[in-house]
Amino acid sequence: MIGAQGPSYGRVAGEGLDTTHGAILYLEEISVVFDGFRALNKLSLDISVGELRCIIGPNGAGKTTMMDVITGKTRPTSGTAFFGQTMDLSRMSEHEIAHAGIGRKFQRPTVFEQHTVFENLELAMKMDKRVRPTLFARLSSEQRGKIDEILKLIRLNGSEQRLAGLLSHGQKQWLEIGMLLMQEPQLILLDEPVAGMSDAETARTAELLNELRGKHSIMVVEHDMAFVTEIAQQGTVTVLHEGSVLAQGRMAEVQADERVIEVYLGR
Amino acid sequence: ADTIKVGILHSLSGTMAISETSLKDVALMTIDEINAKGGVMGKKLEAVVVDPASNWPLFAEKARGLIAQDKVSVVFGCWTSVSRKSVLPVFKELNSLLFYPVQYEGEELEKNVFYTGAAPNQQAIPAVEYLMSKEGGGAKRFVLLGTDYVYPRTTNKILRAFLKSKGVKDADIDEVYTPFGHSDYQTIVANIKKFSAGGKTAVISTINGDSNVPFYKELGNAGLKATDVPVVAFSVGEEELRGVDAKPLVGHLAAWNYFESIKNPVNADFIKKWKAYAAAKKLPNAATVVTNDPMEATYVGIHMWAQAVEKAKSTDTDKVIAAMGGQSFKAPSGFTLTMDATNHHLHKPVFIGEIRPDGQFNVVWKTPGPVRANPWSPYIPGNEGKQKL
Amino acid sequence: MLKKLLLLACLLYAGFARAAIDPAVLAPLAGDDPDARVAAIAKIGALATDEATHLLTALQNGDVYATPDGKLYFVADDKATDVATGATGPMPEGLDGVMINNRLRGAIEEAMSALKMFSPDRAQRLAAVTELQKSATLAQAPLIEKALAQEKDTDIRELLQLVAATANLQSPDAVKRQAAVAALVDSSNANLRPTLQTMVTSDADEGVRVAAAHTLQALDSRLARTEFVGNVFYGISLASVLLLAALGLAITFGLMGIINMAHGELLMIGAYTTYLCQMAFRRWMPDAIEWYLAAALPAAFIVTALVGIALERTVIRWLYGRPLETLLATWGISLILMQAVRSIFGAQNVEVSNPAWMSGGVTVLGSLVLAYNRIAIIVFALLVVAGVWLILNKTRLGLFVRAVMQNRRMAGCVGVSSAKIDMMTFGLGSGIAGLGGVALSQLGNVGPDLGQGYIVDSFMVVVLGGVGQLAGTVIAALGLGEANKFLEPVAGAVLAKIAILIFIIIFIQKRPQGLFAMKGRSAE
Amino acid sequence: MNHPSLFSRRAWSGIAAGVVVLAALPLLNLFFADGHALHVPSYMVSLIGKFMCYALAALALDMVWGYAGILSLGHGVFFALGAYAHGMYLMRAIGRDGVYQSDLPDFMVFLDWKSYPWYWSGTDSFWVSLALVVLVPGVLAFVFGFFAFRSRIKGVYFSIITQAMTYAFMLLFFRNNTGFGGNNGFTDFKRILGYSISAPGTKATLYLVTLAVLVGALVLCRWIVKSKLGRVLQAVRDSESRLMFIGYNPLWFKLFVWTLSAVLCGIAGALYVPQVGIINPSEMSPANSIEMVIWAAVGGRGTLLGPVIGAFSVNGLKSWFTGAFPDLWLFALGLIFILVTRYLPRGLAGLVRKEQA
Amino acid sequence: MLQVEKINQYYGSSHTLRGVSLELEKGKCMALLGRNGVGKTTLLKCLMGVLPVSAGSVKLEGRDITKLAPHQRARAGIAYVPQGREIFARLTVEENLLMGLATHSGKKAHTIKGEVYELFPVLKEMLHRRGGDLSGGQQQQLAIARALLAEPKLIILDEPTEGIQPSIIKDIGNVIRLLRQRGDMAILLCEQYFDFAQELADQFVVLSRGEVVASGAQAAMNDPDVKRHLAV
Ligand SMILES: Nc1ncnc2c1ncn2[C@@H]1O[C@H](COP(=O)(O)OP(=O)(O)OP(=O)(O)O)[C@@H](O)[C@H]1O
Ligand SMILES: Nc1ncnc2c1ncn2[C@@H]1O[C@H](COP(=O)(O)OP(=O)(O)OP(=O)(O)O)[C@@H](O)[C@H]1O
Ligand SMILES: NC(N)=O
Ligand SMILES: [Mg+2]
Ligand SMILES: [Mg+2]
Repeated sequence: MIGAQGPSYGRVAGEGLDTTHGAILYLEEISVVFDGFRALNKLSLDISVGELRCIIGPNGAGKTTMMDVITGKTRPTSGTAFFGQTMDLSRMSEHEIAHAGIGRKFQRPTVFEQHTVFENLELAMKMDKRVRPTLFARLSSEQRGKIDEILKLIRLNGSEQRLAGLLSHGQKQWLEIGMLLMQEPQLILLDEPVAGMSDAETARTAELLNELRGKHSIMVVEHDMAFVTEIAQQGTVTVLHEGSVLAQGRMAEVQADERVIEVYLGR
Repeated sequence: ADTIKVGILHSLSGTMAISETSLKDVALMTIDEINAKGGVMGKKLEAVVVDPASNWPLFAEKARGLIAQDKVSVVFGCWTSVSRKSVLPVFKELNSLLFYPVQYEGEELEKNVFYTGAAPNQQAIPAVEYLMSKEGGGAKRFVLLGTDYVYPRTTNKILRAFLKSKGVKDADIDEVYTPFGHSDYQTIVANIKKFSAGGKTAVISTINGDSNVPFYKELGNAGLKATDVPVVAFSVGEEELRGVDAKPLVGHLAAWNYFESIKNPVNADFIKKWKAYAAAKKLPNAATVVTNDPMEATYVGIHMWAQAVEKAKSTDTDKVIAAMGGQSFKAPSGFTLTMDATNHHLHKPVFIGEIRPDGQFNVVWKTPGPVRANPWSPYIPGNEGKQKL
Repeated sequence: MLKKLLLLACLLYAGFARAAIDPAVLAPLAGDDPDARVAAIAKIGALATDEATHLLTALQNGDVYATPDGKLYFVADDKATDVATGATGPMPEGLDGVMINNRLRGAIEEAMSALKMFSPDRAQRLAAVTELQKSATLAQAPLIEKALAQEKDTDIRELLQLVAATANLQSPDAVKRQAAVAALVDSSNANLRPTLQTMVTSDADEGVRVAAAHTLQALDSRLARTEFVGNVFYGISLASVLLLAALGLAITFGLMGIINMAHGELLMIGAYTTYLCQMAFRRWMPDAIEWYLAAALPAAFIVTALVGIALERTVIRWLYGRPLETLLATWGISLILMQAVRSIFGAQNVEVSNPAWMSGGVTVLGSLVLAYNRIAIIVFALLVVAGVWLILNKTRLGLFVRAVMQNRRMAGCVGVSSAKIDMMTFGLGSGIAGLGGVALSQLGNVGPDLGQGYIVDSFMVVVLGGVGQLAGTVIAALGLGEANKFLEPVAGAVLAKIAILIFIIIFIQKRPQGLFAMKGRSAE
Repeated sequence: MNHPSLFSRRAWSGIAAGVVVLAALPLLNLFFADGHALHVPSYMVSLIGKFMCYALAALALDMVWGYAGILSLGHGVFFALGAYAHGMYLMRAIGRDGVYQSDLPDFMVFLDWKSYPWYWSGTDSFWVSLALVVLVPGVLAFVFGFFAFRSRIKGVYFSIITQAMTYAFMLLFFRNNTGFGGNNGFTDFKRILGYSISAPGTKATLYLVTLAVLVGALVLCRWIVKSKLGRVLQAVRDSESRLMFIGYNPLWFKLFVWTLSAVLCGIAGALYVPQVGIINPSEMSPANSIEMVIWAAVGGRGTLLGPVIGAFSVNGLKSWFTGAFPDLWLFALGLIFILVTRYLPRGLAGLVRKEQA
Repeated sequence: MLQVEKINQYYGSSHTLRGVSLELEKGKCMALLGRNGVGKTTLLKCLMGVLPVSAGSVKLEGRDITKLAPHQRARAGIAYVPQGREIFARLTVEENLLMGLATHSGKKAHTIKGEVYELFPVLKEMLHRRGGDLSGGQQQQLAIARALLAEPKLIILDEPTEGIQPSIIKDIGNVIRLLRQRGDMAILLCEQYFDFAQELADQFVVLSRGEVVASGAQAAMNDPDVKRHLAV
């Protein structure tokens, strides 16, 4: 699996990332405390290279907070977070983390509202993102082709000159997924990707994820059980509760777990 | 043309409007007065008023506009030294005339400028001499308190040299500056109080107009009376006191070349005209208008210029300059003032007044006659022999 | 009618009864010789009669006039009373005020305080003794002893003893000097320092030198403490001014997000309203002039609130959601308001005087004067802060205000009329600025530029505290006030100001969201 | 892609027309005598020369404010520092023609200084002073910006510290002892590179240089905002944190435009001094910096040409009003500001751009 | 209760709603369905008055409210749960709930009914936390609770289940059912979660490109014709 090249986008583990032990992300004993409230409580978790991991759990379990820790938005109160064997996420800034290969879709769609759909994708595109290269950047035809490809995938072709701020909620969700793909990250974090999508759209998203499976490492947070079942397949599903792992296992096992039913699924 | 244009370059807005607005009005009044008597060389004067808005580069622009566009023969204007410095190159380049009516720090002499305000030796030095005299309280220690800009800094430099020449030691001089618009004088007044414990102390204030009210209010708060620590100010006159409850200030001093309270027929006439003018033009607060030193200097300046033009029979700059030398005018101060041909400054009498509860001044000391200006202060090294143009 | 005549007769008689000062003593007063005039004052003071007191008071108040031939008259209500004879008649020709200057005024004060030491009125005696403390000389020692012998009041006695000791510092008798120095060990009169210092170094007597050194040390440490307390007080007082200037802005800018460049002009309007109230009182209720501020406060609040509401309705309401544009529009408003005031009231400052109860101060720790107007403003600032806090946090209006400012559209969807709330909030902020203006009018200039002097400081206070954080605004004002007042004695006002600005820049580096930064997700 | 050219054809023709007209003014002034129908008064030429400097400053400000969303309330300090840097040369070029006939400037003689302080060294060279014009504002901006942006100071917090900075500099320069002429600043210049500063030819040259710099700056800025970097800057303005999550470090992007803007502003100041004839600390007063913001806002922020138009119109109106209605002009100007915000939310430039929306 | 007649809406020049009409009775629940970007949210905003309509009318209990501002509509009895939650981020949870009572007065305006805590126990735990600090799902719960507190005649829900955990979705379903049964409220439910909508609705409307393309009673929701409009 390591080093496998996808046909169009994607790379599993790129340059500079040491994944010799098979895992791409390690969280160890992470705690996050807000004014005395423990949003994460000694959370330990790791994601293998190429894995698609589903995370579920009640509202307020700490799923988004966990993603905040991984992407550098929130500093853990204690514990360690490593990307590969060597990159200590708690010492890196947001853009360094992003540059190292972690991409994220936020729970609430966040796009550059004053930029067109095209520009949003262009900004996200993988390239040297320092000042000078940006100043002299010119789109190659290959890159342009890439953007067109993604535009089709997220079904916003035809809308590429619209301002992103004018898109509907669901369209923004898609645009954000498109931006994520443009970044070609090694690890993709998706926070409720199908919230606000119709059932048909949800199905398409599931399809897309299944296609990406194995080309990237992916972590998905969702409350839509049908969707989770669809993409989890035989993989691991982790249930968070009150800031730590409550249960972990195949989807069917987890769904049958009494505690999970109690706190999350309901009867 | 059948009129002679004169420019009036005083800030009507911005921070300096507080002081300069009334100079514009006095200038207009004086021009009306001259016109009523038939004008100059049979022509009426036409005032061109512009507002440089307390903005120094705008002063230069407006000066250029007045001279080059409006073709005025002379400009009456400026208050702060920096505004004067800003317009100087313009007057030199276009060879035109400026009459500057405000007391200033000296260290300047320009062919194109006539200075109708006081040089340091016509205001600051006599005031300090008075404070040191027995009658003035026999001050031994001095607080030189000013706003942080060139006029106070320069004046204080001259005063320090002067005090030293009189045997006052550095330890007995405290020099303190505040930023423009400073409004909290608690610490400074406390320090003055502390300093004054060391012997008879006087404060020499070159505080810029706006900060004076908070300063005097704080003095009153701290219970420092004029009999304890007299303050002599060079920028506080009748116009400034109009905005203050003067009762707590009674006995503090100011040195000028003119006070409204001076009693003589010329002054009575001047005051009467001004009050009438204010009422006729419905100036704001017309009922309480007062006259002050720079207003008198403006009045004198315009009249002298008119006389000089009559004498030169021309408004040509060089001819008027030549005619200005030795011009004299019976001024509201009660003296006949003469324009010095060699240094373009007026010979002026010096008065020291104590503040009265009604905001006017009691003259407590005056020079026997007009004093010649020393724009190049002898207390500044290197100025020897620089008294002429 | 008859009654009136009788009264007049009595008054006349009283006038006659006063006629007891030798014209020869009086004569120099009308003359030109300063030394002779000072001597005359001393002589009159030495008479120690009611007539002498009356004359000295009248001199001090400028009520004494002289004719060219050297006769003195009291003048009141177009009647002149001859000082020497007490005869009252019409005003003689050529009457002119007897000129007094500081030197003469000083002499009069000295003479009066000696007289007042024996006054039956405790307050007068206290004032006289306090005055004497500044400069008691050996010559006055007998007088002081006499007063001490008569004095019953313990407070005044204590003071008198200090005064006596001060006078005795100059005594030729070393024992007396040493006793005096020792007695002064509890004094906090800074004026003693030079004398003590000379004594420490050059007194002939060893014992006096030692005692003087001891007293000087005690005095210095007391003065240092006083200075410290003074700085703290000055800092609080400056803080209260900054706070009053900034509070309105904390609402219009902090809460509503309007970069209100016209805030300073609202302060100014508040101050001008105060001025108008004062004028109205002078004109129609001169007896109640002391209390004009009581009317000025509500009036200023209402006037500025109405101005604010008018601005909100006509200009600002079009700019919600475009905060940066508010800068441009309010700048325009500020130009217009300033010029309007200039056109109506003139470019010059107008006079606003402190009511008598706000002038002067209370002396603590011996020499520190806490001015009444400063104290009043500190208390007032506290009251205004408390009021604003209550409105914003404890009322439904406050809740709606905060809700509208955070999410105008959603507030509408739950049934709050944001237009109304916007109007009221801006009105409230403006009204508070008006109250600030009332306070500022008591400390400094009231002129068209008043606001310009405070606008920069106000923004600094609000931003430093953290936009939208009332508590932050208060702490920031306090911090800036104290920092300023502790730096100023060391660095001078100019460098202190520069240092404060640099401090602000550095502080914001540490706390990029101000003192009371919003934490957590809601901050984004 | 969709930005084929720097300016639209219409904009290009507008700019070209503007440049031709502006360039013609000093020539008409020089070649037609006073009284001739085509004569342009020198008053007008010097006025426009001054406005062009203001326009350059407004353009610089718009780069940071309009594009990167960084509102500076302290750009006056860069303008003034550029002006002072150039002014030092002009002061030294006075030589012994000052009132004290010393090699030192008058204010130094007056303060009893015997030689130039170290920070004046090299300023007798025109080229050193040019370097300083770029370096002094540039380095100050770089250092200030580096710390501020690294601490992630944004929005009004940033605006306020820029205001504090310019205010502090103003107070510092007011002091005589700082060595820059105190409140009076530098004035009464005599010559530049040996040419008399009041000679018509020198004035025309300065004017044309200013015009060239302004046009050059306009093209440079346009090129920058049209590049991908320009789009990153706008993303900084709209959602800085989002930008970090796709791998850009906003610090360097902000620092780049911030420093560039300061340098442009400094150059504007340097061109301003010899034309206006005075530089003093009041240029650093907070109100002056706010006025620059006003120019940009009136013209239309985020449009490049807008600030240029804004600087010309606001200052033009001010010049006209202060002469024509000295008592009432503030009402008129204030009203214009209000009306522009109310009815032209995108400034004067919005008038032109309306149909594009 | 609610009558919408031929409303049209434009964003600039793009015609987003084209003659949409619908009618909803008291005590009934209507599901509003449609793909992403067809104009559902736009329609709901028009009903709430957040967006103006260019033509057509909206009536509530026979009263024409087309020209009313949102706050007036709220006072007329409409409550709204917007897409994207729109919590007052810097108000506490409690204050957010009090905002739901903004249309009430007197004592009623200060009492938060205990029922909402039963439905959303987490809100009670977090009463003093700032709204903006809550997790996404918690905020959604808060938004629903806020609308319920207003005791409206018509409640408009824009994707209320978005981001909420399954067990609570069930609870929300129960509440809607309860409200429907009580019969004094009309419910307009825009929902992507088809099964959920189907379970609760009495009738439905499907939008496509701003037009009503299908509508009917609940039973008809499974028609392939309807499903076709929802498929990609
Ligand atoms: N800044 C903060 N201050 C206080 N509490 C916070 C803060 N940020 C998050 N929390 C709390 O931390 C907990 C975890 O929040 P988080 O957003 O990670 O939950 P989540 O698992 O993503 O939930 P959801 O499924 O609803 O999105 C929540 O209870 C939330 O209220
Ligand atoms: N402010 C706006 N300006 C212009 N067009 C807009 C604006 N808001 C939304 N649109 C467009 O209007 C259409 C309808 O948007 P709307 O938000 O109503 O869709 P929706 O049906 O609610 O979609 P979703 O299920 O994704 O929430 C979309 O194509 C959207 O891009
Ligand atoms: N010349 C003055 N007072 O600045
Ligand atoms: Mg979440
Ligand atoms: Mg929607």
